[in-house]
Amino acid sequence: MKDVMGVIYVNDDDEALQPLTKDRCVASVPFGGRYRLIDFILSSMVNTGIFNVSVFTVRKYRSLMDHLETGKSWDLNRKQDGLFILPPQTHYHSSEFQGALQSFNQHLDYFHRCRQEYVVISGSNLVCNLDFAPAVSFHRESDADITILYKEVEHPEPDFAGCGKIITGEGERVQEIITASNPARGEKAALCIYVMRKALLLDLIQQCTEAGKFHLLGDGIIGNLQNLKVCAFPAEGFLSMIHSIGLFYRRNMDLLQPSIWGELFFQPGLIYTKVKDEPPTRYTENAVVQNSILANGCIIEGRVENSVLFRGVRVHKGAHVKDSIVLQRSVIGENARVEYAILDKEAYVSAHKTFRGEERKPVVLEKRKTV
Amino acid sequence: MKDVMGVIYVNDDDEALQPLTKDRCVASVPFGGRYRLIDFILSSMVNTGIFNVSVFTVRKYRSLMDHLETGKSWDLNRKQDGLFILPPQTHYHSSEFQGALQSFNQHLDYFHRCRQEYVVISGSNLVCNLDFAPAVSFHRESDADITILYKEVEHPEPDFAGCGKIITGEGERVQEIITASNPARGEKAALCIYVMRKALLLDLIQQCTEAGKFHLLGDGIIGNLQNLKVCAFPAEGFLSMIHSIGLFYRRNMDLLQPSIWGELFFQPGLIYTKVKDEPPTRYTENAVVQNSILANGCIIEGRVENSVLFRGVRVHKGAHVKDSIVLQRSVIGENARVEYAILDKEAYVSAHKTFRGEERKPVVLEKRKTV
Amino acid sequence: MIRARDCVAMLLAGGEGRRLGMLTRELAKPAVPFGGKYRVIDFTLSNCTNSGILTVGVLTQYQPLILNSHIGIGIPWDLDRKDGGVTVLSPFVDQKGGEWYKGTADAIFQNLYFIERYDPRYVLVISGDHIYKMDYSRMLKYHQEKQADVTIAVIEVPWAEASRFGIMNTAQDGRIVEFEEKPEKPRNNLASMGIYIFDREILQDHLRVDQANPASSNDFGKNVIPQMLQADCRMFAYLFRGYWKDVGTLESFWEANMDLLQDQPDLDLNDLTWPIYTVNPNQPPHYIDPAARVKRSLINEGCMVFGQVEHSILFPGVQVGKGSVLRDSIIMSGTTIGTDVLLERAIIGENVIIGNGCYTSSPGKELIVVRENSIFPDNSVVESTLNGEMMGLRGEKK
Amino acid sequence: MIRARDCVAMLLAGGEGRRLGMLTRELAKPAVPFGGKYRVIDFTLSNCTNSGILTVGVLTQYQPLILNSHIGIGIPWDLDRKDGGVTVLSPFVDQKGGEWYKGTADAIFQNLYFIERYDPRYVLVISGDHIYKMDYSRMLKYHQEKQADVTIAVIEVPWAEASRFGIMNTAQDGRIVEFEEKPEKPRNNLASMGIYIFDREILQDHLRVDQANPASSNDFGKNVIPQMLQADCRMFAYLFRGYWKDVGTLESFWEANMDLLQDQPDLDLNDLTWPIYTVNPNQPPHYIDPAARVKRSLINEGCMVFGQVEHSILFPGVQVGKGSVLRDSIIMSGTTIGTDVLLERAIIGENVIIGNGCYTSSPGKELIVVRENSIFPDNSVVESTLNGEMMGLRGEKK
Repeated sequence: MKDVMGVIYVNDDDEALQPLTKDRCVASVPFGGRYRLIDFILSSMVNTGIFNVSVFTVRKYRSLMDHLETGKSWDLNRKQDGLFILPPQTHYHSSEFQGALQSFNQHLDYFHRCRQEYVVISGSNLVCNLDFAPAVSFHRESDADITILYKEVEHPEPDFAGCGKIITGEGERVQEIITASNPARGEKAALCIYVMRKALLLDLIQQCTEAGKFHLLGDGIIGNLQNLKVCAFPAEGFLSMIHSIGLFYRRNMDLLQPSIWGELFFQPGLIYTKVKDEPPTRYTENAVVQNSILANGCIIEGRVENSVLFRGVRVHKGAHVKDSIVLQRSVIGENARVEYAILDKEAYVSAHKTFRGEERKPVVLEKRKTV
Repeated sequence: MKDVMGVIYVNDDDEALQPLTKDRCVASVPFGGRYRLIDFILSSMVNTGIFNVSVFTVRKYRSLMDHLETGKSWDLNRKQDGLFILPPQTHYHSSEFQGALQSFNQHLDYFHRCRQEYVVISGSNLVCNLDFAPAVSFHRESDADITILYKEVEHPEPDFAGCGKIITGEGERVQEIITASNPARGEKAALCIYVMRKALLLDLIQQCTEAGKFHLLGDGIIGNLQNLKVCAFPAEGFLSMIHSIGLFYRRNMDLLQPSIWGELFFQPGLIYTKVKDEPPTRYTENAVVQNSILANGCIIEGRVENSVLFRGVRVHKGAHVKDSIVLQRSVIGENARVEYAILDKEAYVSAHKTFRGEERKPVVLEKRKTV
Repeated sequence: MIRARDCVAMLLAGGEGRRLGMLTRELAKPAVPFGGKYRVIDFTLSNCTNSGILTVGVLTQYQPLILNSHIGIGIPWDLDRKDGGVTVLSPFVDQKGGEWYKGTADAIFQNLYFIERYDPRYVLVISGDHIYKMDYSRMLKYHQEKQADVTIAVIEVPWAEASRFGIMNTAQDGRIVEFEEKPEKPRNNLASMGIYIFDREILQDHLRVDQANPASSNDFGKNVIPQMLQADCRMFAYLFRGYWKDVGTLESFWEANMDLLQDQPDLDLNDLTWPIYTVNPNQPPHYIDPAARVKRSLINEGCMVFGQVEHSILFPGVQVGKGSVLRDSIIMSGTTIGTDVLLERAIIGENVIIGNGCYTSSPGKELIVVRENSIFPDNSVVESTLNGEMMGLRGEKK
Repeated sequence: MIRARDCVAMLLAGGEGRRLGMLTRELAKPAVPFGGKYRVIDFTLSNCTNSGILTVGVLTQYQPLILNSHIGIGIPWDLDRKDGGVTVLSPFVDQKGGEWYKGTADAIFQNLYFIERYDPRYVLVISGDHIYKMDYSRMLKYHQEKQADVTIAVIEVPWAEASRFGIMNTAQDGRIVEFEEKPEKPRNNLASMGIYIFDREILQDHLRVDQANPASSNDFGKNVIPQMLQADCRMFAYLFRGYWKDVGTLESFWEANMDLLQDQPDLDLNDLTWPIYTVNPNQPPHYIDPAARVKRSLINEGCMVFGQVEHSILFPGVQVGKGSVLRDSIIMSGTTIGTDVLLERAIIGENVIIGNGCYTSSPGKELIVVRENSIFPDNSVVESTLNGEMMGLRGEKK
């Protein structure tokens, strides 16, 4: 994998995950008790042996930079190669940003400096644990210009709505990509993950930006389906693209199934994240916890059911947290009740208060807000 | 110094140092063969024992972030306290940024979180090597609300033009600060360095921003000269504020005096910067070097006189560099001639070419440009 | 903040800790895992950082590999410093040949060159096998105020236990007038915690005198402190109030772990003003099954609990099968416990596999201690994998 | 890129290096300063990084303190890795007592547990006292292509010198048929560079056989390699072309330094594709006075040169006074040379003070070697501070 570099770009709009994206970009949204969304794709790249990874940012990327630091947590604090965070050179106002190719075009220097021949390009809102080696091997052997990773859809949930449905012909050659569709069960959903030569990427950047087009999939790939050999390759395992609060909620809840917990976090490699100095979670005499996952640093004096607790959450006596996702350092006061809810970081549910949503419509308590 | 924190802010406009500030802020302008301007004030703070330092940025701060990284080079990569780079929360268009208090006001959280009682605030364009301990002691003992550091002007150069001239009364109490003046020899030039309690700074931020005023010196301090006890304290040693290409050139040239070299880089403490893996500078058979300072990684085959060479500069056979400042990895081709010039990073003077300015008007070759 | 060169800490981490039995078979005692996440030495190292003592020499010679790789250059404790920081000091061969450390005082003597490099005014000597939180900067302030030559931290122990400790008899002003090692009839209940602050020059002088004495066993408690008392040094006792535990025996090691499980523990690991640092593992949040029941316990990340865990501590990556019951036990990293297992008062080492239906059977209340990588087939009795004497269950104290 | 577990490097850095005289009085040989900035071991460590061999055990026992603090957790060489990275392996005490390494093979044998931890297919054995740049991944590829059990790197030496080396006699295909240690009449000029790649299992087996042999001195060159040849292992010679120098003697140490001063040096330190990493000092750019004259020299940061420096190497922070002349000399960090000093063929240790008007006077061409912290009063003769035998000026080779 010495000759493969990784590129992570912004493939989704912040708006879909409001209010979780009020102060952070999608890549930086917390997930799974102690991770951020970007951890999954970044760890997948590192576990595959890709040690040159760039993260192209657009807006609200400060928390992402705080999270990634020098890449140490992913072993990417390297003298040669390593992690590169590439912010926009100008600040984009709402309508100015039109696609990943615009970001790439601002950092051509970076691409020229890299010694790798191939590039794996991925969006930043994927929850996955992938080994890219088979896709890269397939790409080389099939003599494809571009390889698109796809997921054969297993359930009717809208994880891949709007990603594009791939129609393939012989030898997995892509014949058509239909973007305005929600791929149905058994169909192939495009994953915003592409393998190509760096040289081709540079060509696409030049060709598209000169024409004032900036969308990687729409302009760069679909626009060249006739000229280039584009192939498809299947990705395996638990996989989602988080583009709504509903999906955010349900994919977190999926982690309460031990088989998914074991698959997502351990297979094929570990998911890395920035570590924190938290003691193990402490259960007191009156704690009752069932069907939940809990990160370190929590103190549980009350009842927790079917929930995901991030680091340092405090559940006081008599409190009851049910079917909820509680982010870092939030506090649930004595005898308070939280149900079908997402509490953002350092939220506070006062004693005896109730904060409740509905199963299909979980309610969100914003960062540092109190009820 | 456990109870003192450091705050570095943008006290000068990028425009004055064009074209060196085309892609970087003033704090990030290279100086003295291997440093950036910010290294001087940052090292001064660390050597004084201040281990919580924040750097407020406004524009073009990417190269500054690359330089500072996690603060490791200054021993500020700490779990508690350490280095904080605080970029603006919104992007400023040219006229929107009106002063440091605007920056501070966007990061009140940071100030509240810090446990330190006192704050040393400084601009970011100073070339100096200061121990702040005497000023802090003076501040505590004199019971001042604010202590301003000043330099007694020694020469008629405009290092402190526009900084403000301080008129003091009894006990170094400041009576007046005249901003629209170039302090003359023997007068007291204000240095953009202030000592005060954090609580008072927070008061000033609130008071001024509520009134729509954002200038730290003009609004925060001069505006309160009557209500507060503002005192002045002298700074010692080689000291300049780099706010023009002319000053940039002449203060670099000053380093060719061994006494200034020894004072600025070693007394009272070492100036730290990001280290690089460069071998020692190699002089070949035909090298002739006189009255110059050279960083590591250079290969000298030609002639260098009265010049400052940054890391990795290459002077080819027959080339002659005279009265010039050559930044990182620039190349002077065979038999080329460079005189009264500033070559920005990776500039290239082709073989047999001449690039020449005048003593009072050095010419600048921009980053990566070729003549 | 104390400047690096005011005070240098010398942390004695050489203890072989035979009394901790197989826990220390491959580890130096200070490297023994503790509290679901830490190693014993993390407490003293974190105390140094939190006290602003940023130059620490760690003296070690017994099985130092885990300790060396645990400490590294000190990053977890914020002790990776340009000036000072943490340095592991092992014995080495020089042109005169190699010499191992003979006693605690000899270990410091052999590393005087390290202390001298920083030219400190004071030397803090601490030991890596105690669990407590202490602000050494306050003790140093006391040392300065008393203009002491030596200050020894003491703690009030129950009178009934005083005869097991080194007891300091003090005058009104705190000056130590007498030191009694395990007195039969203690006249005082102020026990030495093995924490010393010395004026550097006095320490140097007395270490040299001690070295010159061939009869000396070169130990601080046995030799150097009595010698200093005899020489009429100004020695003061600094009274520490708070949680403190020597984890030198299996029983006390177990107790110190269990002390963390109180509803309001005396030693609060969640206190953000005095964090205990260690190397952080990377594991997902732990999972608690619908049928599981956990109370009065510490559970680290990466665990999967399908059974019942009561008054126990699980290190990262432990699996507890359905129908299993754990009580009063400590389970170290990576251990897998099958279904319908019963464990009581057990300390299980790393990466142990305990088959379905296994159980402990301790008629007395002896602790069961199982060494790392052990395997118990289904339905077997979980027994200690080393004999009683090696585990040192006697109440013996240093 | 080779994955961490494919190949583990074991770097032998235990050499006492008596032949380097006082340079190694306080340092292990691989820790000796070199080339104006580096330590000798930096070259092999950088070779590992640049070759993608990211798991390195450094075996050391002689005066390891400087080496330990130099290496730390490997940050300068990018060898601070989650998986693998660099680990310093010193001898230690375990429950059977402590044992020092007896020979090179014994050092590896005692650390087999370290190799096993990574379960590599190959083990690269290198030594920390050679100056060269070599891509070990190419040698590994050769080893794989030849399906060799053992591959030994060899270099062509001048025929006249061949009898000073261990010479490999090979068949057409590179297979080693015979190994002759310092043959009187060499039949070949392919000398062993002391760089070995072993299939791990074959290495383990042969180390165990070697340990069982009480007559063995547990050395690779003397015992293990001949034993493997005898056992008919598939052993191949890998021909290295490029600069390579054993700096085991003072003369060769000096020569290797001087080799860096050619206009087109054989070993290019400025080559960005194969950087040599080391701990970077923090010093300002060096200053060259109007009256100074510098040629064919390497000057590091922090130096101040007022005199004449010719064909010499200055480490950081060296001062050369007005009117002084340095020729063919190596001056280590922090040394101050007064005015009107004449130094020729001198190796001056760290922090030496040479007064005004001092001079070397070497009627023969003997190198002058001055140990660190020496002081020469004005107008004195600068002489070696240790005698000839300690410096080992004989041409002896390992």
